[in-house]
Amino acid sequence: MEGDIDVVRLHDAVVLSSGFPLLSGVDLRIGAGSLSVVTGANGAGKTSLLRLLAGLIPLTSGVATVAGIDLAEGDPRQLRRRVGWLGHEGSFYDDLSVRENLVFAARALDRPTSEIGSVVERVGLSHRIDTTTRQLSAGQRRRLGLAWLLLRRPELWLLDEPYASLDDDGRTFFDALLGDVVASGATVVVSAHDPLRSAALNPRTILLAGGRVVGDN
Amino acid sequence: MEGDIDVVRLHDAVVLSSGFPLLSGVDLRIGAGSLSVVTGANGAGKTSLLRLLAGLIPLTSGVATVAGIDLAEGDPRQLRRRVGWLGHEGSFYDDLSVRENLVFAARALDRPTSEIGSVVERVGLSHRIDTTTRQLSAGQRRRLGLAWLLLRRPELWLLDEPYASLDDDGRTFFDALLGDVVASGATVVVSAHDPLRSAALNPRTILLAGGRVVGDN
Amino acid sequence: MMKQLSQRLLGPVTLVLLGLTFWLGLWVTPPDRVQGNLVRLLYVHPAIAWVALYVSFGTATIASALYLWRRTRSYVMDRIAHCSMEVSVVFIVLTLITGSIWGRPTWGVWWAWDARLTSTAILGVLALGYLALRRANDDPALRARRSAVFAILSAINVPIIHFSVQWWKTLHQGATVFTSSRTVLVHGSMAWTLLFSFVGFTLLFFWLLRARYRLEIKREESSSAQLDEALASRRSEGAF
Amino acid sequence: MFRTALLVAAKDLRIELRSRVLLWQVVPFGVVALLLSGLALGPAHAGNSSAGPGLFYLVTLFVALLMINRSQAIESTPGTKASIATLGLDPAGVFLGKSLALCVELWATGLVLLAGAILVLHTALHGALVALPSIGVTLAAMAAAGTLYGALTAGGDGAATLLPVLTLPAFAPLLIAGERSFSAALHGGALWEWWVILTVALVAYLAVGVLLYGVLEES
Amino acid sequence: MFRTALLVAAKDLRIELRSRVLLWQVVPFGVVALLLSGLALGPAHAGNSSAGPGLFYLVTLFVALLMINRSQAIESTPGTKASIATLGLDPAGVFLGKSLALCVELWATGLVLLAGAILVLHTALHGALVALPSIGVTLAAMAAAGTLYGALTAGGDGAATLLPVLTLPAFAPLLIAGERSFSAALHGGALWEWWVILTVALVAYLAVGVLLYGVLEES
Ligand code: HEM
Ligand SMILES: Nc1ncnc2c1ncn2[C@@H]1O[C@H](COP(=O)(O)OP(=O)(O)OP(=O)(O)O)[C@@H](O)[C@H]1O
Ligand SMILES: Nc1ncnc2c1ncn2[C@@H]1O[C@H](COP(=O)(O)OP(=O)(O)OP(=O)(O)O)[C@@H](O)[C@H]1O
Ligand SMILES: [Mg+2]
Ligand SMILES: [Mg+2]
Repeated sequence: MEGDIDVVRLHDAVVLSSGFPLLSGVDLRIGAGSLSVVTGANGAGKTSLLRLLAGLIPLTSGVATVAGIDLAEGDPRQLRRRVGWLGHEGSFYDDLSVRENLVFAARALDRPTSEIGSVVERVGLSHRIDTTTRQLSAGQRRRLGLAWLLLRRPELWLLDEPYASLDDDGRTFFDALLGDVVASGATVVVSAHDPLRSAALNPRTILLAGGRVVGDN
Repeated sequence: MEGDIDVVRLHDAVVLSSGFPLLSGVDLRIGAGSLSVVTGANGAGKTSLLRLLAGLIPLTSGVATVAGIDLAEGDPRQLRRRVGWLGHEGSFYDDLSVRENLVFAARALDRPTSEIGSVVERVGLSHRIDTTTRQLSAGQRRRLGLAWLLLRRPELWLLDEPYASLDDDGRTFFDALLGDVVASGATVVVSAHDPLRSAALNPRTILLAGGRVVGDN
Repeated sequence: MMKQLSQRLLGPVTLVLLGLTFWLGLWVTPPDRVQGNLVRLLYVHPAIAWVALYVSFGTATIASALYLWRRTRSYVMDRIAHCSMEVSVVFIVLTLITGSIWGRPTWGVWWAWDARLTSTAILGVLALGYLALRRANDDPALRARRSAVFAILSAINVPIIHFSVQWWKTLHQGATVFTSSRTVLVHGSMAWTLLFSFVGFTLLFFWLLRARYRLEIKREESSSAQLDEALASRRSEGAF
Repeated sequence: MFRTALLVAAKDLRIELRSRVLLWQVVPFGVVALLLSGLALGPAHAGNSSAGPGLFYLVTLFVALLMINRSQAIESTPGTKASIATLGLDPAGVFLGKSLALCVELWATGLVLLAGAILVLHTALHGALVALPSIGVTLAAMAAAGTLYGALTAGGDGAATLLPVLTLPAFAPLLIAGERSFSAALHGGALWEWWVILTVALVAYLAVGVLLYGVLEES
Repeated sequence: MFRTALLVAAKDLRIELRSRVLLWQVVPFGVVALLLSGLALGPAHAGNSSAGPGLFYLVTLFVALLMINRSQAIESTPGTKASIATLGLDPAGVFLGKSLALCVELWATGLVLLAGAILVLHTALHGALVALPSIGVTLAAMAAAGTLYGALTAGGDGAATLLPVLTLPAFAPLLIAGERSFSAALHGGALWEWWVILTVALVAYLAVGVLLYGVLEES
C-alpha cells in the first residue's frame, strides 16, 4: 500500500477566512507512507495547509481529498478520526492531569489504558504524570501532545512546528519517533522552519509562499 | 555604566507556585549591557526565571534585585516599566489591529506615534498592519512582539524562546536586532534551546536544571 | 415568460391592493358600534401579524428545513431563509407597533402581560437572535447549518403564539378572522377590505423578499470580484 | 453513543469538581441573587409567596446561564478544540454526556435554591416537595436545551454573550410551564398538563440534540 | 492619570464597538430578561407599576454583570496581561478609564432598558425622566464598583463566576438606593436622601479605586 497511493490530493485548493485567502490555490499530492516537510516564510500558509488537511478549517473552493475522503462533501468526522494533529497551542483539558487527559483519549478511542504508562515514559513525562496540564511548561505540553498521538497512532500525522520549545533530548526523541512512524507505514507532514536534524529521514520539502506551493523536491 | 553594574542580582532565589518550586534557589548576577542565553531541558525553569525577572511572578524567598529594584520590597510597577517581555503566548489585544496595538503602547509610553510605521516596516509586518492581531500567524505575532519592544526600548530585554516560529529572515533580523540592542547599552536575557546563530554576539550561556543554575560560561 | 411577467407585476399589484385596502378601510367601511373608528386597525394589524408569523417566519423555517435536508441543500435556501427572517423582523416590529397603538385606547395601556403579546415580543427577539447568530459565524456552511437549526427551534413559538389566546384566555382578541370553523365573523365591505389587506400585505412580503434577495446576490457577486483581487494579491506575497 | 455519553459526562463533572466553582461560586451566587430579587421587589411583593415560584425560576435561569457557559468553556480554547475534534467522538454521545453533566449540576444547585426559597420567600415546604419532580424535569430540559444552544454559539465571536441572548427566549416556555406547575403544586390546580408539556419539551430537545448536534459542531 | 484614563477608556470602547456585542447581544439580552421577569412574576405582579423600578434594576444588574465580565476579559489572556503589565500604566488611570468605558456602556444599555420598562412595565414616562439623573449616578457607581471587583477577581480560577458572587452583595445597597429613588420619582417621596447616598457611594468607590487599584493588580 505504501508509496503508490496518494493520501493527500489537492487541486487548486482555496481557503478563505473572513475574505482573506489563507490558501490561494494549492496543488499537491502526498503519497502514503512518506515524510514531507512544509516550509516557508511567516504567514506563507503552513499552519493553514495542515489545518485544512486535518479537517479543522473548511475548503472554500477547489478539490481536496485526504485519506480517501473528499473534504468538500465527505464527513469531516470520519477524516478527523484518521489524522493526528499537533498544533502551536497547548491542547487538551487544562484542568485535567496528564494521566487523566490520556485516559480520556484512550477510552474515547477504545484503546486499553494500560499503554498510558509506557507512552508517558517514552515522552519523558513520568515525573509530571499527575500534574494538571495547565501547570506544564511549554516543552512539556508539546511532549504531552506527542504522547496523545502515540496513543492514537493515526494514519496521517500533521505536526505544526513540532521542534518549537522541545529541548535537545526531545528533538532527538522526536526524530527517532518520526523514523518509526514512517517505517510503520503512516504518512507524516511536518511544518518547520529548520530542516529536520536527522539526514537519514530524507524528507520531501514543500515550499509555500503566499498561500501556494512554490517549490517541491 | 556598562558592564560593571549588575542589572540582575539573585541570591538563593526561590519561587513556589501552589507548592511546587519553579525555582529552587538561583544564584545569578548579570552585568549591564550584556547578552545572556538561558538554556536547559524542558521544565528546567527558564520561563520561570525570566518571569521572575520581569516582575510577573512573586519571589517566595531569597534576595532578588533587578534594575536596582528589590523584588521583595520594591514596587513591581516601576520594575515592569523598565523591562521588556516577549513570551510564548501571543500578547496584546486580540481585537485590535497591529497598528492600533502599537498606537496604544506608544500613547501609554508618551512616545510619538510617528515611529510606528518604521518599526512595523523593520519587523516586516507592513502588509498586515491593519489586520487584527487574532488573525496573525504564529510568526507574525512574534514579530509584533518585537515591534512592541522596539517601540519601548526597555533597559532589560527578557525574551522567552524568541526563535520559536520565526522564519529564516526573521531570525537573521532578530540577531541583528540583538546586536544593536546590546550595543546601545541595554541588557538582554534570552531563553533558547538552540545556540544563537550569530557567533559574533558571543553570549554568556547560563544552564538551568531543576530550577537552579548548574552551569555558566 | 409567465414568470417574468408575474415578477414585473408583483410591485404594481401590491401597491394597488394596499391602496385599495387603505381607501376601503379609511373611507368606505363603516365605524364599529363598540370600537368606533378604531376598528379600522382591523385592516392593518391582523394582516401584518399574519405576514410576520406565518408568511415570513414560516418561509424562513421551511427554507431552513430544506437547507438541512441533504437532497435540497443549497445556498439558495439559506439565502431565502436569511432574507425572509430579516423581513420578518420588520413585520414583527410592525405587529408590535400596530398592536400597541390599538391597545392604548382599547385596554388603556400600551403593553399588557398578555401571553400573546409577550410571546410575540419573544419571537421578535428570536428573529433578532437569528441575525446575531449569522453575524457571529464566518464560515458560510457552518453559518447556514447553525442558523437553520436555530430557525427551526424558534418556530415552536409560532403555534404557541397562535394558541396562547386559548390556553391563557387573556386580554388579546380571540380568533376572529380565522376561527376553527373557518367562518368569517365579519360582513360585507369589511370582509372585502380584510381580504385585500391580507393579500396585499402578503404580496408586499414577497416583493420585499425579492428585493432583499437580489441585494444579497449583488453583494455576493461583488465579494466574488473582491475575491479574485484578494487571491492575486495573496499569491504575489511570496514573490519578491 | 451511551459509552461516549458517560465518558464525556464523567470528564465534565470531574473538571467541575476539581475547580469547586459550583460549590464556592455558583451556589452562593444563586443564594445572593435570590435575596437581592427579594430586596429589589420590596417586601410587599417578595414576601408574598405567590411570587416565590417565579423568583425561584428566574434565579435558576441566570444560574443555569452561568453554568452552560462554563460547560461550553471546557472545550473552547482553539488547541483543545482541535485535539478533541481529532478524537472523532460520536456527536450524539457528546451531546448526551454534556447534557447529563449539566443536568446533575443544575439539580444540585436547584436543591439549594429551593431550600433558599422555602426559607427566604416563605414558600410552603409541602408544596415545594410536591413540585420537586416537575422542577427536576424542567431543569433537565434546560440542561438539554442549554447544551444544544451552547453548541450553536460555540467558537463564534462573543459566544459568552450570544449564548444568553439565544437561550433566554428559548427558555421562556420552560420557565412558564415550570412556574405554573410549581404554583399549581403550591396552591392547587391542574398539575398534569404542565407535566406533559415539560416532558414533551425535554424529549424534544433530547431528540433534536441527538439528531442535530453533529451538524452544529464547527466545520 | 487622566490621560491614561482616556487612553484606556478609548481602547475599551473601541474593542467593544468593534465586536458589536453590546448592540447585538447585551441589549437584546436585557430586553428578553425584562420580558421574562415580567412573565415569571405573572401579570398580577409585573403589570403592577410598583414593581417596575425593582425589575428594571434587577435586569440592569444582570446586564451589568455580563458587561463587567467582558470588560475584564479584554486583559485576561496571560500573554496580554504580561505585555500590558510591562507598559507600567498608572493604575489609578487604568481604573478610571475602565470605569468610564463601562459607565458609557451601562448608560447606553440603561436607556434602552428604561424605554423597555416604560413600554412594558407601564412605568410612567414623566417619573422615569425625573429618575434619569439618579439612574445615571447609580449606573456610574455600579461601573466603578464593578471595575474594582473585576480587578479583585481577575486571573483567579473561574473568574467569570467568582465575580458575580462578590459583586452582587456589593451592589445590594446601590440596588436598594436606586430602586427607592426611582420609586420616589414615580410616586412622590423624598428624592434627596437617596441622591446623597448614591453620590456618596459613587465618590467612595471612585476614591477607593483610585487609591487601591494598584494594590489589587496581580503581583
Ligand atoms: C402589542 C400588542 C399586540 C400584539 C403584539 C398583537 C399580536 C398579534 C398577533 C401575533 C396576531 C396573529 C395571531 C395569529 O394569527 O395566530 C394578532 C391577531 C389579531 N390581533 Fe393583535 N396584537 C396586539 C394588540 C391587539 C389589540 C389591542 C387588538 C384589538 C383590540 C388586537 C386584535 C387582533 C385581532 C382582531 C387579530 C386577528 C385575530 C385572529 O384572526 O386570530 N391585537 N395580534
Ligand atoms: N482567521 C484569519 N483571518 C484572516 N487572515 C488570517 C487568519 N488566520 C491567518 N491569517 C493570515 O493568513 C496567513 C497565513 O497564516 P498561517 O498561520 O497559515 O501562516 P504560517 O505559514 O503558519 O506562518 P508562521 O510561520 O508564522 O506560523 C497569514 O498572513 C495570516 O496573517
Ligand atoms: N503554576 C505551576 N504550578 C506548578 N508547577 C509549575 C507551574 N508552572 C510551571 N510548573 C512546573 O515548573 C517547571 C518549570 O517550568 P518552566 O516553564 O519554567 O520550564 P522551562 O524551563 O521554561 O521549560 P520549557 O523548555 O519546556 O519551556 C516545570 O516542570 C513545570 O511543570
Ligand atoms: Mg504557523
Ligand atoms: Mg519555557
